[in-house]
Amino acid sequence: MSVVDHLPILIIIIPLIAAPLCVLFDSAKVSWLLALAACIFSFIGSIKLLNTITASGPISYSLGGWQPPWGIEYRLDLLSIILLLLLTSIASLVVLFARYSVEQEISKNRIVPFYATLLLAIAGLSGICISGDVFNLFVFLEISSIASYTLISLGKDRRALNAAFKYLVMGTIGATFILIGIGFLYMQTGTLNMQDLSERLPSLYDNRTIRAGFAFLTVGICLKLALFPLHLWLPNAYAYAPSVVSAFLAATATKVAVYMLLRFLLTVFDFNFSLNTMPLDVILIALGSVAIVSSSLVAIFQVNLKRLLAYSSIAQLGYISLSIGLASKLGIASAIIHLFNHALMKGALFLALGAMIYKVGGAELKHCQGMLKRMPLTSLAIIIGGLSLIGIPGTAGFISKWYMINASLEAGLWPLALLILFGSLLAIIYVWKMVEAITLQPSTSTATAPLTRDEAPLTMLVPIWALVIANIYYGINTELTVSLAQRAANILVGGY
Amino acid sequence: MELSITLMLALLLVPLTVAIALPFFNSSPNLREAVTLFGSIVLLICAAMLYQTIDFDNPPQLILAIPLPNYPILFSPDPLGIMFSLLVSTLWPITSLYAIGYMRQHKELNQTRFYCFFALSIAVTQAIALSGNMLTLFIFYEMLTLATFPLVTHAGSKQAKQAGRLYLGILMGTSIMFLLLATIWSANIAGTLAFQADGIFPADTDPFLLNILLLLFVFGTAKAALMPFHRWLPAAMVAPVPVSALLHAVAVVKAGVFTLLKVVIYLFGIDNISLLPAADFLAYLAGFTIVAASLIALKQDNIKARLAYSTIGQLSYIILGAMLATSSSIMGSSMHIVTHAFGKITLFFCAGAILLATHKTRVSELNGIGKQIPITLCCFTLAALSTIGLPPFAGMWSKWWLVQGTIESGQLILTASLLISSLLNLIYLLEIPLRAFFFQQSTTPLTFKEPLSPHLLAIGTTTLLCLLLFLKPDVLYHLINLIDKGL
Amino acid sequence: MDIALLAMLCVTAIAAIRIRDLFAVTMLFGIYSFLTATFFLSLDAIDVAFTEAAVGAGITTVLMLATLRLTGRYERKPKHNIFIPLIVVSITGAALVYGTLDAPLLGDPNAPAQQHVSPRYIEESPKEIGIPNMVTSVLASYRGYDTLGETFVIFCAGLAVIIILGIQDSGEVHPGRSAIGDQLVLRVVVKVLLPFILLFALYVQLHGDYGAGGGFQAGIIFASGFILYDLVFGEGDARLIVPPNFLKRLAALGVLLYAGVGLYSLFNGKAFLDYSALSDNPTSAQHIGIFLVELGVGITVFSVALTIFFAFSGRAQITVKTDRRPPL
Amino acid sequence: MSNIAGLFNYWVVIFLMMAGFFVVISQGNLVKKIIGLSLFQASAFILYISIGHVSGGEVPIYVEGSNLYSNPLPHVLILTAIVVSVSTTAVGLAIIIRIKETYNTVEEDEIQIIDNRKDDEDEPVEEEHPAEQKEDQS
Repeated sequence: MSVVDHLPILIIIIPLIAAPLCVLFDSAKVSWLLALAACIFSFIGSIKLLNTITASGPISYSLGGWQPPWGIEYRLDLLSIILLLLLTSIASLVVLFARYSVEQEISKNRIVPFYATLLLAIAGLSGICISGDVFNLFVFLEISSIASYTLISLGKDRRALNAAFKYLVMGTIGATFILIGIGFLYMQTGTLNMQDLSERLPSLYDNRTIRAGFAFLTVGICLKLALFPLHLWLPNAYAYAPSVVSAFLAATATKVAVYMLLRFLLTVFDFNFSLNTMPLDVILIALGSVAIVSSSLVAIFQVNLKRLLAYSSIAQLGYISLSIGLASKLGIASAIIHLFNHALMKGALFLALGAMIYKVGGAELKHCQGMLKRMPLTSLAIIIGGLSLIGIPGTAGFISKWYMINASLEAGLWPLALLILFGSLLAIIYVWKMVEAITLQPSTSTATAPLTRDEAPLTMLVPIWALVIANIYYGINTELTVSLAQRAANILVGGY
Repeated sequence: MELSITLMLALLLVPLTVAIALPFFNSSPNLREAVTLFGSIVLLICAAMLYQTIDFDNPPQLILAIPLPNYPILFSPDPLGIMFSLLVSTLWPITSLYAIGYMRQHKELNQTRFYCFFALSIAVTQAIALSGNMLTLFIFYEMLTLATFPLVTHAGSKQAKQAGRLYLGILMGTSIMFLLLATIWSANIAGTLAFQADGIFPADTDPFLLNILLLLFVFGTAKAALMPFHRWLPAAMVAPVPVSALLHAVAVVKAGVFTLLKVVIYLFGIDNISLLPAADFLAYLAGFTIVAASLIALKQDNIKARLAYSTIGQLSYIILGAMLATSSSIMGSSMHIVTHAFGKITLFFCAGAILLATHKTRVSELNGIGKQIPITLCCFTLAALSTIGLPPFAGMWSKWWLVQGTIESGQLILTASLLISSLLNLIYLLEIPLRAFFFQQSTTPLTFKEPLSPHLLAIGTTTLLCLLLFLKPDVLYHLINLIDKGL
Repeated sequence: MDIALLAMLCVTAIAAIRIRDLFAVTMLFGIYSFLTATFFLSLDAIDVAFTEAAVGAGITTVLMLATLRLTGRYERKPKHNIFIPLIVVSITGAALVYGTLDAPLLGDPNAPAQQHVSPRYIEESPKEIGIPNMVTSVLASYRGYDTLGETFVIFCAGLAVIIILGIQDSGEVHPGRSAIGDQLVLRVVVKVLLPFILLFALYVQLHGDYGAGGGFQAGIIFASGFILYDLVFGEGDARLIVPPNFLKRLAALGVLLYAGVGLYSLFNGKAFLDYSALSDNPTSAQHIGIFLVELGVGITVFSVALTIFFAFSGRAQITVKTDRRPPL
Repeated sequence: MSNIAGLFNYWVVIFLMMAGFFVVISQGNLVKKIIGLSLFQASAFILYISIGHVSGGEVPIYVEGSNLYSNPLPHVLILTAIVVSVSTTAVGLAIIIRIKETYNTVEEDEIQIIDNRKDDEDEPVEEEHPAEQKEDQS
């Protein structure tokens, strides 16, 4: 076997191993380089894997050389690789960005463990996306969760601690629910391997244990996914965590939760059972709709921009779950598309805010005074990201909106189409609140910042603009996103 | 590459390049404005050449990108589009000329930003004019809103900010809420968005749905300022005069009605439209808007506000024509896009000139200023006549066809509304020169203060064009007939 | 027997809900863990019982007590009403009961879980792996990758505590001043006990293949030995023996050892963590592999457990300040 | 009847789980929340082990001659799960300690009140580390 055959495990294990190495070397600079190298390696690895998968179908890698279902299997299909690409690319950019931001926001003797923990979070999330074994998935879920709690608690504002604790309690409840769900499945099938499960479950769909297991898995995952009304942990967690952490988690963590949902609903169980036999589709649509409207409304009244974006994230997750609830190929596809695009937008926006915090010292409306003159590039990034969030044509957001509306029309549910558009209207309001604050000339009375041009360092601008450009690129050329998403959806709905 | 395609590309790129180039000339205003002028003239030449070279039987197709499978960003002009593009390209150099004079005398701030976004707006308008399918049209429709936003809020004052909110709120709100929905829905039904002479919807489409779609399209196109979505236009008048003149009398609003015409002719097909009750409803709504707007205009004391409401009325002429969807009414509408443009831009130029010379913005203050700025006011009078639709001015042709259209379709009430509004136009427009020339003014001494300046030149040109289009409307008719042939 | 145990469990749980004295509640939790462990024993889950006892009754309780020292012993009477929680809980409970309605009866040898995957472990592992303790085989070989993940969880917890609490370095310690006062008897007892504890730990570490035990349990016991020493012979003495910074690196080394085994087999052309790369004889290869990974687990668990203890106890001396440091 | 006997065990376990769950979501004191969480998880473990139990089966350690063992797999899973839960608990408790230091309370509602106070806007967490100063100096 050549190294290439081992890529599935390598892209997980390299970041994982990099973490203890950071601790061994115990130097901030080295840790940063290690983290960066590991993430970039995984990114390149996932690109290679993407090519293999698109060429020759799903990849299976049995760990320890034990054949599944006795051993643990790693299994990559299109959905996994989409997520992995997203994760690794964003991780690389975020780590690149982290250098100065971390030096400023995190006390000196914590930087090394910080990078180690960040690496563990990245590896954990990637591990979830690649694992073909439900219990292994649980283990990696816990790695990423514990890492995330820690990273969030590092925020300067003391509310970060409370937020982290809330998240810890909610997250652990969710994890335990998932554990119970897995237990029920195991009870009736005796296996933990996803494929094996998907073969054995259909004969058991009337079994009450299986149905209960299904319920617990769904609820548990929805807790992690921050689906309304289980979202209460999210806003403060994203608002008060260190900039880097907010950017990374906002762009990836909830997306991975969505991945888990799709994986369990459509692979472990199957499309008909999850979204037709079970009433889940209705529930998802209902909760999604509420999430869209309520969270967008709340977002409008935020003064802390990170909090504003956090609420908008909940709304976006509403869009995603709504599209899944449409229970159609197109719906699933649009969910995946939006999952991808939303990660790009939120990544760009949170990183831009991070740069703003680095220079101006805060991300509240009052800090925006004269941003445009002070940090033109960052401001422009925020504006474009915002437009993408609204769904202005020419940005990635527009593509998501197009497909979601198409899906709801195709399902004959035009009120949902209206609702989605109404959501965008609310988005206009809260995005424009940001944009106005940034572009507004500082009135002499409240001019806090000197209007000398004072742009963020290059290691910050590069990741920000990489994501901004991605936003525009995927708004114009959707070869990758749309076609991949549609193929992935076909596979999922068709079965593994 | 085929010449006409190259020219299309040029139409898009020339203003874009100007927009990108301008910031580098921030330091030297003269150079900056030279660039603008040069660019605008190049654009005019390209537009003219395109008109000369284009072959409408198989129009050139330029695909920029394919964001959505089988919905490309496609440019492929039709006679209507060429007409619109020509119109804008003709007026840009003139407006630039005017702007140079105006902005300098008025000592506006951030002039580079102003010219930059101005050029950008022109580029986007060109894109709208040349767009070959509804998706492209929608994309650039939105872009136009964004590109003009900084111009509306140019002053940066509190009032400007609120105007900006209204502007963005109504235009973007309606377009996302209705226009986008309508677009996606049509795509969903028809499977295509490409403009076709006989419409895209399959014959078996549920007529009820078509009615809904038509309503969505029309209300989604708030740029056409059909009531009740007209409030943004008067609000946008806080912008500097050149903006109000070219953008809010021509580019933006005409982009709105242009979109509607495109939708009516090439998405629905006029035969289908005439069957839809929604169309009649909208026609009457337009008729109502025409009269209502004229009445409101009558009560406006601020010159620009009065002109704005007059614009709202005039736009509804075009909507009316489109909704009646008879061949002559369509001809009238298409023509009115051009004729009204020349009239209205002149009027705005004059309003600006009055402001510059006398620092007066209210009609009631104008008593007796005729002796101070006679040339401006003469031009104003002529342009007003054209707008009202009297010979010997271009405005007459379009109104003629429109009235004929209403009569053909037997909607005499609408005919009446047209005539009434013309009467009202007469009153509220001519009040201004009347006051200026014949009312006596008490206080300040009456000195002639009208030195020859670029903006005066611009005013003269547009006024002449009004006259010219009456005497030699060949180009216009050529294109109009082509459209008519397409129906 | 079972019934009695279950009854006691229920009583403890209810008591834990009602009592407001957190110290008592913690103790109850310890008892609860012990009972659970006993129950596990009665269900033939000897390794789990061992671990639950060591962790639940041991580490967790100690940590909770250390926390209570800082946060205060009594809980305020909660104001907010308990109806919504009650509803949520009853719904969840109902769902669970519903789930069990079709469940195979307890101990049914024909239950699906007993039929599908596990038979392979039971029948083959003694031959394939060559060690009698099937739990160890599955833990360290068949599902060795899960255990690697588990080790990283521990490592992550260590990092987390270092990040959140920071950790007192060996410099600032108070030899002789003990947490529970100077008590000769205790000192003597501990002095005598300590070597045995550590020996027992080693035994558990190595004996994992044959009986209950393994790296995890061993690590905990080893650590608890030090903890005991630290408690009795005064805060910081243990820190002098194993300085925290060294512990940090030790933990890292433990994880690396485990992952290293995986990489070794990977670079020898086998799948990740495929022990057959370690030796030509398959069973001895498994032996080596399991020994190494268990060692890795042991080291990590030991050092992390100790780190956490140090961090908590180190924190214990810090009086709560109210003034705040200016923003960095 | 045998049915009830066979399932009774599960139901007790469920009761225990819910007891823990109830503590988590009903109690205001953070420490107690964590205790509840541990209870909840510990009870969930019993469920798993019950799944693996085989009546008359041996402890899953191979001895000559016997061929009926309890299922080792759930044991392995729970070993992992226990470790995960203790790690979570440790992190939770650590955070509680910091909360106590910065808010000077561990009662949820009091913390909420402090959080909502406007004047506390972006106030840094008090960073209290003997170790820190040492390392900063060296």
